[in-house]
Amino acid sequence: MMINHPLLGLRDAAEFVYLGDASLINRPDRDAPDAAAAFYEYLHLRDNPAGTHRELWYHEQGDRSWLVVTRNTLTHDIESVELASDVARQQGRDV
Amino acid sequence: MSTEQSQRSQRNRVDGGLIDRSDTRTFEFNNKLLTGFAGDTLASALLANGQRLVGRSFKYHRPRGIVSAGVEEANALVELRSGNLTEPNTRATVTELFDGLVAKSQNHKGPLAFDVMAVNDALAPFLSAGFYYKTFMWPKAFWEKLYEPVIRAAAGLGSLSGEEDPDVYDKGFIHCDVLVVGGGPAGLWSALMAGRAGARVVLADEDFQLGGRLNAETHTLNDQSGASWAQQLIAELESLPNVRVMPRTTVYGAFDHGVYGALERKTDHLRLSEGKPRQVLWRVYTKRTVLASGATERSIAFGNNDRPGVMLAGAVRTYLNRFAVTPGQHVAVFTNNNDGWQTAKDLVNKNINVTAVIDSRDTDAPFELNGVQACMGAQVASTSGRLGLKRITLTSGKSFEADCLAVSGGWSPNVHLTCHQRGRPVWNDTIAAFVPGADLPSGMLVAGAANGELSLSDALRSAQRVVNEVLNDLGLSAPAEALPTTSDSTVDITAFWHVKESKGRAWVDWQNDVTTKDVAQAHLEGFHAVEHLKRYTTLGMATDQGKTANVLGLAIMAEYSGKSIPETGTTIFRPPYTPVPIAAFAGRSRGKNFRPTRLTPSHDWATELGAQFVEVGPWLRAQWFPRAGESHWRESVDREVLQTRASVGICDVTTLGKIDIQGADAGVFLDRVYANTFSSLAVGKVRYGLMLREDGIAMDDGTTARLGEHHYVMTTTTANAVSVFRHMEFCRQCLWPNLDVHLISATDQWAQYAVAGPNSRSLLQKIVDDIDLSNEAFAFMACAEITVCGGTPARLFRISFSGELAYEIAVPTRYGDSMIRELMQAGEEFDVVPYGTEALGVMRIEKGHAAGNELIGTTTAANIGLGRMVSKKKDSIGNVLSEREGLNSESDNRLVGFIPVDKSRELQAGSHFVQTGHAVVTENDQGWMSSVCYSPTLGHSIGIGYLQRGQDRMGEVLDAVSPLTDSSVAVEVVSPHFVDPEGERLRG
Amino acid sequence: MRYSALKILKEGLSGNKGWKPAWREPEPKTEYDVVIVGGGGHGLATAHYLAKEHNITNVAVLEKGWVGSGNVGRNTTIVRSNYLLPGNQPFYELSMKLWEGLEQDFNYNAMVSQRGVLNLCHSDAQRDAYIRRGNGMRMSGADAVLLDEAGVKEMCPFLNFDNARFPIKGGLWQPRGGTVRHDAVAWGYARGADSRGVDILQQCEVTGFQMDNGTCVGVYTSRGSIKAKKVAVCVAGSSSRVMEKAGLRLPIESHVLQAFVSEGLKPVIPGVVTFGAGHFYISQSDKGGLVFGGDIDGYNSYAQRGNLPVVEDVCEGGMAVMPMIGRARLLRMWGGIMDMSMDGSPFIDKTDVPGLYFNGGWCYGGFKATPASGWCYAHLLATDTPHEVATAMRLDRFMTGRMIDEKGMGAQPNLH
Amino acid sequence: MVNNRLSPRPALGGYELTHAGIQVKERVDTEVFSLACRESEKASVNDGLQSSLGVVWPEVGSCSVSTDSSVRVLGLQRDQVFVVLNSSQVTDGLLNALTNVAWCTQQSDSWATLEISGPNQYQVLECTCPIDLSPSVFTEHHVARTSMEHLSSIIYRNNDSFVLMTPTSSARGFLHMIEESIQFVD
Repeated sequence: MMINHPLLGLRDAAEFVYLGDASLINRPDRDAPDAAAAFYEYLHLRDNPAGTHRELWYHEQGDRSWLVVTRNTLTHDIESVELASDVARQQGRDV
Repeated sequence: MSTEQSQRSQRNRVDGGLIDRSDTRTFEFNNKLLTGFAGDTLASALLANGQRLVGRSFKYHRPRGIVSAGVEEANALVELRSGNLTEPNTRATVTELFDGLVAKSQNHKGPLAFDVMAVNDALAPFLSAGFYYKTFMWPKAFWEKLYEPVIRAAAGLGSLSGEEDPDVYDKGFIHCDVLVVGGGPAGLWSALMAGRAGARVVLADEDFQLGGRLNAETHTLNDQSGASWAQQLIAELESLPNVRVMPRTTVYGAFDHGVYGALERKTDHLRLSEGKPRQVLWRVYTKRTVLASGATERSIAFGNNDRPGVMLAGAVRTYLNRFAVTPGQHVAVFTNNNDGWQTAKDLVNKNINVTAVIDSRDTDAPFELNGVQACMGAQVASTSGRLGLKRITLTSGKSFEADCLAVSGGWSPNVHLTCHQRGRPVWNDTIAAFVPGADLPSGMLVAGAANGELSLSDALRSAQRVVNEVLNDLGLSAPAEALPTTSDSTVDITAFWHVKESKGRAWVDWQNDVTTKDVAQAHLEGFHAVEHLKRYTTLGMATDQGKTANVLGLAIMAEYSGKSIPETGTTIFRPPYTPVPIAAFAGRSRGKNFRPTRLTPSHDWATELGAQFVEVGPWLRAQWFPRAGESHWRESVDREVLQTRASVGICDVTTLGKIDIQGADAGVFLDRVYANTFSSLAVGKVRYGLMLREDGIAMDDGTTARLGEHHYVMTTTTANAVSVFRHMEFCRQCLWPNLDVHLISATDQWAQYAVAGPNSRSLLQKIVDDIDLSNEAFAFMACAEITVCGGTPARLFRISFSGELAYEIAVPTRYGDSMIRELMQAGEEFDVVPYGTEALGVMRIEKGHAAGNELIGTTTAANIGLGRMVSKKKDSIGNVLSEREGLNSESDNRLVGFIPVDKSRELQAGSHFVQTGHAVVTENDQGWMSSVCYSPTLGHSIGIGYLQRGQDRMGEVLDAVSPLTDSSVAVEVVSPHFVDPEGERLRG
Repeated sequence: MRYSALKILKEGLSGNKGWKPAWREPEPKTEYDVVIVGGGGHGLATAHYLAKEHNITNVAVLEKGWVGSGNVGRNTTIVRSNYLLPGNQPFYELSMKLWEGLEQDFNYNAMVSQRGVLNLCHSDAQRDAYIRRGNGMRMSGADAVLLDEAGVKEMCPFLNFDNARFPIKGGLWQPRGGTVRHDAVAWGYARGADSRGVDILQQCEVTGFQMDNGTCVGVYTSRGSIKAKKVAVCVAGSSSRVMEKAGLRLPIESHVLQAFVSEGLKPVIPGVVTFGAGHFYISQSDKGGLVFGGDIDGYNSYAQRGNLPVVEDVCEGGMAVMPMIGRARLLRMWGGIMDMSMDGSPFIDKTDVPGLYFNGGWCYGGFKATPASGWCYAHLLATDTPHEVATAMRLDRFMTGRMIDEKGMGAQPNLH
Repeated sequence: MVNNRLSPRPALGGYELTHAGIQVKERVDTEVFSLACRESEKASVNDGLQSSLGVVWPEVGSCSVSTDSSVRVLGLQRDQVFVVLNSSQVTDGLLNALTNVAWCTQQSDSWATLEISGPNQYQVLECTCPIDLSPSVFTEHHVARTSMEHLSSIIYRNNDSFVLMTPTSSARGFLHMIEESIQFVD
């Protein structure tokens, strides 16, 4: 597979390490009343679609950036690649 | 042997061809010395010498000969070369002849012509499809003792030598705009046009001679012969700097996003590789791919169609026209299309006797051939000849003499690569074959026969169309060049698969011995799905992966089930297109080079001392330092421990991961990744940190020092250095992207040595420049950036893993070698001892520190007695889920110490604990011993391990049982801190 | 039709024309006591044991493709019971015992070949861990033998002892482990179930669950709707997709695992050998092919195919530990979709939806579990209580914190 | 206090080789510092770099080279770069300047540096380096961090040669890999 790194262009996926569902960015609030359930779901009940999947890849043998890759799990076609830090900021992870 | 002699012995050699008669090559087949020429394959040379019988089939050990002239060969598999260079199952049809080649036939007991295993053939009625599933079940014990060993012994074709492959292999990476797969007419044309347009082109062909069917046919292009036209194009391609022409290179697989696998055979055509890579496995990154992989001819199933001498008609032309060999002197043709006629014509033109053309089509002959009998609407019912074809008999009863029968069942486009990403081919009735479907791998276009455009002019037209589209995609303009005018012919096929009135078995898959009857039986037993057919009969599962057999088999299945071929479907094409040696996929990553080796800065010094080294993850570390007179490793280790505890020892601890953390929010960040607090740590101090995974389980531990207000240095365990760094980058970029914190690995930057023991301070005081190391000035858990040895920058940490007064001193790596030598010299007066990982391990067990054997990814903070360290005052990774009920049970395991009740007994790591006298069964399992050692300090074996409610069971006696090692030792539960439990030494 | 040597003789003499279909191809009934979704090894085994052990025969097995078209037909055929944790080991040992009596059980020769499974170790710590594991195996009634380097050398002299990056220090050997002809397992269970009246419905895809007041009362399929007292899902690889139709989210990711086979070779490898310092395991089939594999590709996928980095990684491991296979050629690579669970262990459990049961999460270890999985799932379906060896395989274990994490990798499916 | 000063030793002992149209040489005179800053601070960091070293903060994958070519900044991460310069240029003043500009870390000892040149250099590198190094694609202004035969590496061009940086602890293995590649050249 090739990942079209937003800063570096096409790079072999062998340079990357996979983590999984990009919703792992959305770490719950520890102080919320339902924190126990929220953390359980956050960590364990991840998206696993047969189709478009947003997922985290880490460019370990490259620029060390975490990326959000939108990829089809049936065809492996990649629709878009974003820097995870940008996505995280957009999603309001500001502290 | 003179050229003349070798000519004479090659009785089937004819005129012409692309061989070099001035370059005679001598080779050995089954210990018989034969000759051929440069440009031959092993198969063409064998045929030239009249050797028709070349092997035995898999199941019935039927005599078999050469059927094809390419990679689709099902029968002519040999063991090539000898000794540790033996290559089993090598297709003679694609083995380039070299001087000194040695080959043997396979899969027979006794001589090839008198294989005793051929008895299987007589038993064939009882060995039909799936027979083994229905028997060998009684009596039960016989399966393992008798039946299975017999089946296994008969399995397989060729043999491995059992020795290490002595050749070297390499890998490589190629980037291009256009990858052209196949160097036949369509491939050559596409590559040339793309090359002229300025694209970066790679043209790969599996053959050593590019040109594909142009070399095998008698077509002309612009009044040139096909072969010379091809030569002309190749010459131009080779002259273009932006084109890479790669003969002997098989593109074996199409992977995601324009990644292709290609195998280049560098030295397979030579007698020896002489230290150069035998093969190179290329990973090709391309924007567009032109698949011009051609087509493969199929056979027709009829009685005894497997006899040596029965061949594919196109292959007969290849041997005749390219290799100047006629496979027989009296050739008959059996065809369902015009292509078979072309074979007859080419043979006649070479003055070979063609006894008959049998055409299953009930039409007029496409053309007349002088002296050749045409049998239209006729079918071959059977053949005869014990080890080679002598006669054929038609269903009409008519019979003909023939030592070769050229069979043409039509051509199947080589769609394999179009299907490697689960694309499905579609059926084309006109050519009675599957052609590429619409769901091609992205970036791939198909040209020529591979696309079902079987005639030469169609192939070139499609190449032109495809390459124009490719160039347009790439933003390049296509050169204006008219296609050559070609002589041409159409295939004009009427589908015909098998002769129903066959006499004798009609073979579908030659190599796996699948007959039309097996297909019928599979249908009878309900194995209708095409995958069921394949799996039940083993159709298409041999080394050729059914290249000639699959379509035949499923067409016959379709007939039985009354369905159309497209309704019946196909099995899945999987990479590789042709088999690839396992060693080629490994490349250089084998032996000591399997994975990188990391060496510590003191490695050379330790080597000089004769240290024993041990693999610790990627690192090599000194395990112990034997001294003269020590005959057992324990002697060395005991000495290292005792001397360290008595005076001072030095150990290279560079391998611990070191992460430099800077930023205005560094402290906040650490508070979030560690379970305990670091923002409150004073500058110049070190703290032990416990890191949890988000699921609340211990991930890693180590010490982190605060060197400045915004500057920390974290140490991780050796094993987890990489994964902890990755995790922290995740936290930094994905969870808290706005924190001002920056990470960089400093593991390789610093050579770090532990200096431990009561004299460590005195020793270090000699090394450091102007710094007071007294307890008051530099207390336990202090750290500082200092200089040593007159100005070399260094970092000093007062931390202890051994439980002794101890320090770790770090200098830039370039000084590491010098540093260890200086430390040893400075320590001479204290009788300093270097110690290795074994002594390190003994001292940490004596001290009760959890390490790799204890932190195994299921360990909670509570398990190791650090439950209170998980601060509840702040959020941190793992904080919430560490509170789950299952991680906090009263009966949980706790890390405790164990001593044998009988001190002379040795403990065994991996023992389980059961209450004294209780049965050694899962239900009574109360925990396990994680680490043990002989404690030279205490003079007996000690261990630490996990025991249910261990903290409440001090003094209890249990059995530490290890049925695996036949040991059971009564142990007493004790504190894991065997030495200096109050920690007076390390604070002293 | 009962199979025997005599039957083969008789058919052979009469041209093999009297064979009957291995199983019926019935039309779906409108209602069953139990509908099993998924005609793979586990589903068919469940049906077989429901009928044979619990006398529940009004059962249908619904298969979207052809029987055995899932992972039972695309694995590397290894069977073993060498697990570490008490939540797993007794279950796999039950499976091992069922393998040992399988042929007689369903009158089909699945070629259970107990030539042993050898796990190599390359460090003292790894040996300690193997001793812990081996002791746990012995305590559960399984067999396990610890070998030192010499013992390994005697068994497999062809391994790399001279020039290894990670030298072989010994191994944990389970003599009763081995391989089984995978397709035959599916076919044998299908015959066993079919002969007891179970309807096997191929080309029958479940498109939804029939719900009545929060209770599952049947399924909608491509061959019409079917009522059922109990619906038992058993579709490892597609678990998330199918259970989503019932509105359930699972602690599972779907990953591709590749496997490889070489050209047929005369016997060279005695049993199953696994490399302990890389991702590589190998055995040799009855037909002579070297069957080998390694790690999963590591990214979510439903594509049943993988990519080159893992192919190379596996072969590198192979050449590192067993350099004699270098000149053997890799013939075919393929991929199957694994239900990778969050702790690497499976589920056999009721769901929160009454009437709906779940079996899945087998990661890449589902084949060896086939008999016990069917046995325990049948037990659960028949009695509504978990079988005693499967009590830990609960769906809620991540909520309660009672994971069964053999590898200690935590909630990271691609590392299990 | 002992009087012996510590003597530095290059990771590869100052290796040099000429064979089969290839020259390989260990660079022993360079120093490497990492600089890191947040996105919002880049402008001021840029100013600092301009004034102290005559270079700018490069984009990821690019280099910034001072006009006299003595200083090169490698854009390795969006928020982190390596400053590569000659040992003789390193003074307290320069270190202060770097430390004042951004979060700075000494990295010189983390890396062994090899310079490889000669007409067959592409043949040597294409066997192990997955990056497209053709002159039209990978220019003097590019830098890439990747993995070669499982070994981490940083690669950039210096005139007609390539500079390869690899972690010190595995540098001998890296060198062995290069030597093997040279041996394999036809």
